[in-house]
Amino acid sequence: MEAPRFELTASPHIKGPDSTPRIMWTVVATLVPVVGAAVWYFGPSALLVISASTAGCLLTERVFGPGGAVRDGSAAITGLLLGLTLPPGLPMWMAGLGGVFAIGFGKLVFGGLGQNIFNPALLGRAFLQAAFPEDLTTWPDMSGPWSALRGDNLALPLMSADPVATVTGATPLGLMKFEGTDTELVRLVLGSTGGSLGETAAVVILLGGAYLALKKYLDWRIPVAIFATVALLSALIHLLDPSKPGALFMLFSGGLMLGAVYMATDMVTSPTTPRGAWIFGFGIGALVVLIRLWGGLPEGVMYSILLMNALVPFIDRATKPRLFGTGKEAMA
Amino acid sequence: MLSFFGMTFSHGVHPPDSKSLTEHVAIRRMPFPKRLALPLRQHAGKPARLLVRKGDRVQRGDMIAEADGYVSVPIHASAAGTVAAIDWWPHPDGTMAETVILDVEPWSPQIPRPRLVPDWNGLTPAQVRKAVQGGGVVGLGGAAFPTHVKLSPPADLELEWLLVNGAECEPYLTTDHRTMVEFPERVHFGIRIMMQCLGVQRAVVGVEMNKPDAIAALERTKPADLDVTIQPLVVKYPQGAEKMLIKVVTGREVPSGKLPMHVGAVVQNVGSIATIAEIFETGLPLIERVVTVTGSGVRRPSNLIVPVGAMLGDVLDYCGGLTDDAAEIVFGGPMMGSSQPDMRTPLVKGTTGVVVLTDREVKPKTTYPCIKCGHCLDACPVFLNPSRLGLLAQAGRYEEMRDAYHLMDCMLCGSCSYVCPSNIPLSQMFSLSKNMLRKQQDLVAASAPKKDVA
Amino acid sequence: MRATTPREDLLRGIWRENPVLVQLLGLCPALAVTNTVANSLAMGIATFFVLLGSSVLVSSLKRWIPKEVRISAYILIIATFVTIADLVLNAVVPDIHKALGAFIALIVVNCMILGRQEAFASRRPVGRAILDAVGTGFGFLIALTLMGSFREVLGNGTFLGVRVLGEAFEPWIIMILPPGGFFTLGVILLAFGWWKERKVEQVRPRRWPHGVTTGVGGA
Amino acid sequence: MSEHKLPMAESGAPPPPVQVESSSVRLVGTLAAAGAIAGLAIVLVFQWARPRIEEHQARVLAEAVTEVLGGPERWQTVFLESGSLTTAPSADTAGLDRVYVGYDVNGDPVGIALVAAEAGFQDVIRLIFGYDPGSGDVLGMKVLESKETPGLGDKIEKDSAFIGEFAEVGSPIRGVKKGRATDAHEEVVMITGATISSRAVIDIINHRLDALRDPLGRFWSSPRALGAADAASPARASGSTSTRGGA
Repeated sequence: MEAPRFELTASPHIKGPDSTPRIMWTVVATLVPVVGAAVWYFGPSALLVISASTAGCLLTERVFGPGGAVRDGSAAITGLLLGLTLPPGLPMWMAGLGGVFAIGFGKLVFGGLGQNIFNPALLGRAFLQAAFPEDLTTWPDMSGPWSALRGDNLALPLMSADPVATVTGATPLGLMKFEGTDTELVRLVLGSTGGSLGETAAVVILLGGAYLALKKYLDWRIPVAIFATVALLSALIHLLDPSKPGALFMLFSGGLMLGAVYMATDMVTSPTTPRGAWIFGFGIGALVVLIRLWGGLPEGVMYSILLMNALVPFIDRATKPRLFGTGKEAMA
Repeated sequence: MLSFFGMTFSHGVHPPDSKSLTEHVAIRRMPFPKRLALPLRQHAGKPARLLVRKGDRVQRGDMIAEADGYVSVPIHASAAGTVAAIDWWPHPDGTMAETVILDVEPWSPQIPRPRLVPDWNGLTPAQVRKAVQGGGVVGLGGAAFPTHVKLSPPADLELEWLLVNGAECEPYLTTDHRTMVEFPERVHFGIRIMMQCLGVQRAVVGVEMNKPDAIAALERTKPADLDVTIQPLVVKYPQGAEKMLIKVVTGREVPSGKLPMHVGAVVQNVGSIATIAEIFETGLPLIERVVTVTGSGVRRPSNLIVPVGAMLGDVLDYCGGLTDDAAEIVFGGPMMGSSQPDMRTPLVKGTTGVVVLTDREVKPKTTYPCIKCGHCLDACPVFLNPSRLGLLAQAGRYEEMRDAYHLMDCMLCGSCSYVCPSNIPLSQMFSLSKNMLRKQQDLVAASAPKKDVA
Repeated sequence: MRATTPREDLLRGIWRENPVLVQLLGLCPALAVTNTVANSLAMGIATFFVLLGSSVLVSSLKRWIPKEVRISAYILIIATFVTIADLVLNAVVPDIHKALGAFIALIVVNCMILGRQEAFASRRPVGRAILDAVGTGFGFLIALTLMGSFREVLGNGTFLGVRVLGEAFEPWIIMILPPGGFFTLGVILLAFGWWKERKVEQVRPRRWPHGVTTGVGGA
Repeated sequence: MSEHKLPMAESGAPPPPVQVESSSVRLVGTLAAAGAIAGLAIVLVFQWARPRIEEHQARVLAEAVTEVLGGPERWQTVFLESGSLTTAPSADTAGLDRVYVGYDVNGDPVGIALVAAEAGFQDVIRLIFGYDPGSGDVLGMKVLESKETPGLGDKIEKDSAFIGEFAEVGSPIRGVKKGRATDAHEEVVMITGATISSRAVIDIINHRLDALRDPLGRFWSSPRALGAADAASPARASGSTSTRGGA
């Protein structure tokens, strides 16, 4: 017989259209408008910070990751998402360091793509928050010319940001928590408020999320569960105690949109089962409300998601799907 | 999950059906090739026991190997000729198997010996079963399970339904489709025999809605005196899996580890039904079958009546040969079929089709780590967690797969592998894991003290 | 027990069997109190003192300590030294004592110390026990100081309170927080592992279970 | 160090190299003896260490009081007993709340130092502050203990600008954000990014003053006499020894 001319593979011999890089790069594509919105609101600073975090992620993946892993697009997502959680005035070297940490400690030490327990972008953000608490909670003022830097983005590596360069403003959640003042809902929805780069573009994020949900690249149950939980809980609390903010404020302020649509739905770190997704989303929503209203911090999306990430293996185990031919549907 | 337009089950996948290549191509009879290879194992169960020796002359339709036990069927010569050899020969399952090589008599009219055509109406169920077994009939949907076994329900089970599987959910294949379009009366005749044999009052033919001409043909020829329903089904893979079909038609789930009989249903493939009808029409056993030879790697895609045992090379030659970019040859559908590297491999009773894929269509080779996207959970028709199972298989934790994640309920339909964005060979890993467990079990059984076998 | 030379007894604990970096013993203080070099030194010295004292005592009393109560006796001896160290630190360097907090008292349960008593001091002559205690204690001190330096320099920009990275250096606060301890230890262990691994460089391709065919060139 | 005192050598014959079984009396005896010796050793060290430890604590308090009262000539512990402040409490002062009154060279009281503690962002913040009941001004503030976030919340004890805000500020203190300050006397500019910790410090002081305003006022209306009477008492030394333990 001649040398094997034909492929010899196991069934099935055809393959669906989805591939992991395709999913990842689609997510990246839907993030582009969000980045655009960040640049629109915050000016060139946004671009600097997001580029730095993305560069940090890609570089780390390239150097320490498995060969060719950069091409699967997951590091790019991590970089963009990390950048979007950062304040606009952050020095670029910090954003880059966050990226290095996110990929190095958030992903590669677990064994690379698919093995990590926590969302790498949020882990990077948590690291930065703990390492440079002041810079991470310095919100630039939103007034001033568009083209001006919002802070000392260009601080030399390892050097402090020049505090004079930053005119501080406040975030809606900070105002609510520490000053007791509300922010107009219109401004929240449109995003013309202070905050992290990706916190302010609610509409763009929702559109991107809707597209991904349609393509089944994210589990719609998770954001829906989060939004529903946050809305219902805060509406209830608002009824009992009108000094607490209402549902809409809670939904549109802070990082909830970005977190619910892009972070909580990270496939690797969210449950695979439908019931698990509901539980996961509910847990995040409840934690967000608890932390925002009674915790010491103004914002709790990051910690809520990270906490629930840790529970995912248990949720998955507890919500095994009903086997076909068992339970009440089966007739013996 | 009921669809607006038809009935279906939950989960499953939607591969492109690719049937347009052959769905309107009428069935033709392929001329006899020079040689045939008839493996003794063409059915699930025990291989047939050889009856001929090298040099024997046989007529078309003569039994050359007899059923060896209950779950076994005889093999018949599909052409008149001489036994050239009895040798190890490439088998479609990828192994070498004991095979009768038949040199077909040139210029022979290929007329079978005259035989008695049984009058189906006067036969008891047991006699029908005997005739079916004697005709070497197996499930023609691919599994090749001896049909007479399915016709023998234990006495304590009440059967309600005869389900005729015309879903043909595998992409590319159109054998059942063309059979239904061209021989609807034969299908109905087979249904009549089966209903009487099984003693059931209702028969349902499930046909996917991408075969409107088949549905129309069956409706047109439906006998008035029988309760036969032609049920259109949503186009979805694996609609034609027994358990799925039963769920769709009866609303019942076959309990895990049980047989369709336990919910009162018997499922037969349309092709098997037509073959049975043929036995009672002509008396000829199963010596030829309809095969779809298709795929963009074949020059002339066709639906053929092929003598059982025809070799791949001959069949492809008859269809105009391969294109230059042909890359993979699959026996059966692309979802569950098996790749064939060898042109000598014979088409056997269970071979539903020959699909030739081109370079462009061959699945990608790069695998990525599992990203736990859950697409496989959404695809699995029996609600397993393939993602988790895959990780366990990689770790070699077979017992855990079986005990905690129901590996044994996996029917290897390939839906999980099809959707996996990371190209992880899930279905293959499960098949191997099942084999590992089976081997372990055999080892345990072998080491256990032998019981007295009477 | 394999016979060892005095030189081995002394050097073993410092590098090859470093209690923290190799045996992963005494991690609790190594993670908790190494946020500054001063704290690390104080902790290291206190532990050194306790280990040395206990080893000497255990080794010289080994003939009189009944086997049934030997662990209780070791603990008693260790606890005595720990209490003394606690009081002395409180009297001499009250600020550091405050920073170390309960971790001084927790030296008692440092398995490294108890381990040396059970595994070495109780079976060897006093001289050898001293060598072993000095080596192990010094190894512990080195490991702690290494972590402390790393954390203080990055987390505060200073070394022993002296600014080393310039005025404008932005401290990485996380390094002096508890998580920083984990990172530091992780990075050091990683470096250790990598350094060892480098000698036995192996290519271990990712494998499917036996028999699964996939194409080559996969990620 | 104390091995020669262990009695086992005397009580039993030199033990055989292989101990077959020890009597329980011997086991208990061994442990008891060892315990006694250990205890003795600890007591000895404790005797040596105690005065040093106490001296250190007293020095810390003295420094703190001096700092928040702007360097008084001497100061005195005053106890809060049944709702009023007194220099001569009943015998047991252990459980009593106490404040520290500072005097200038002339024996005139300059202010009262109060220790207060409440929850901050991470854990309890304990601080001491000086107060002048006459003007109602806070004179100064020093954090004694806090576990606030390093680099952020811990600026309440390190940021000299913030600490300086508490010198001569009216009470109750009002915290304002940077850039929003008016020139009001009772305003303290909070630390950017550490709003919670800054506010905690202000609240701790305000709450403490709220709780003690009456007794402080009553005490202040007649302190001169006390101060005069106290002038004879030994100055700093007496103050320091009587303040052992703090509040």
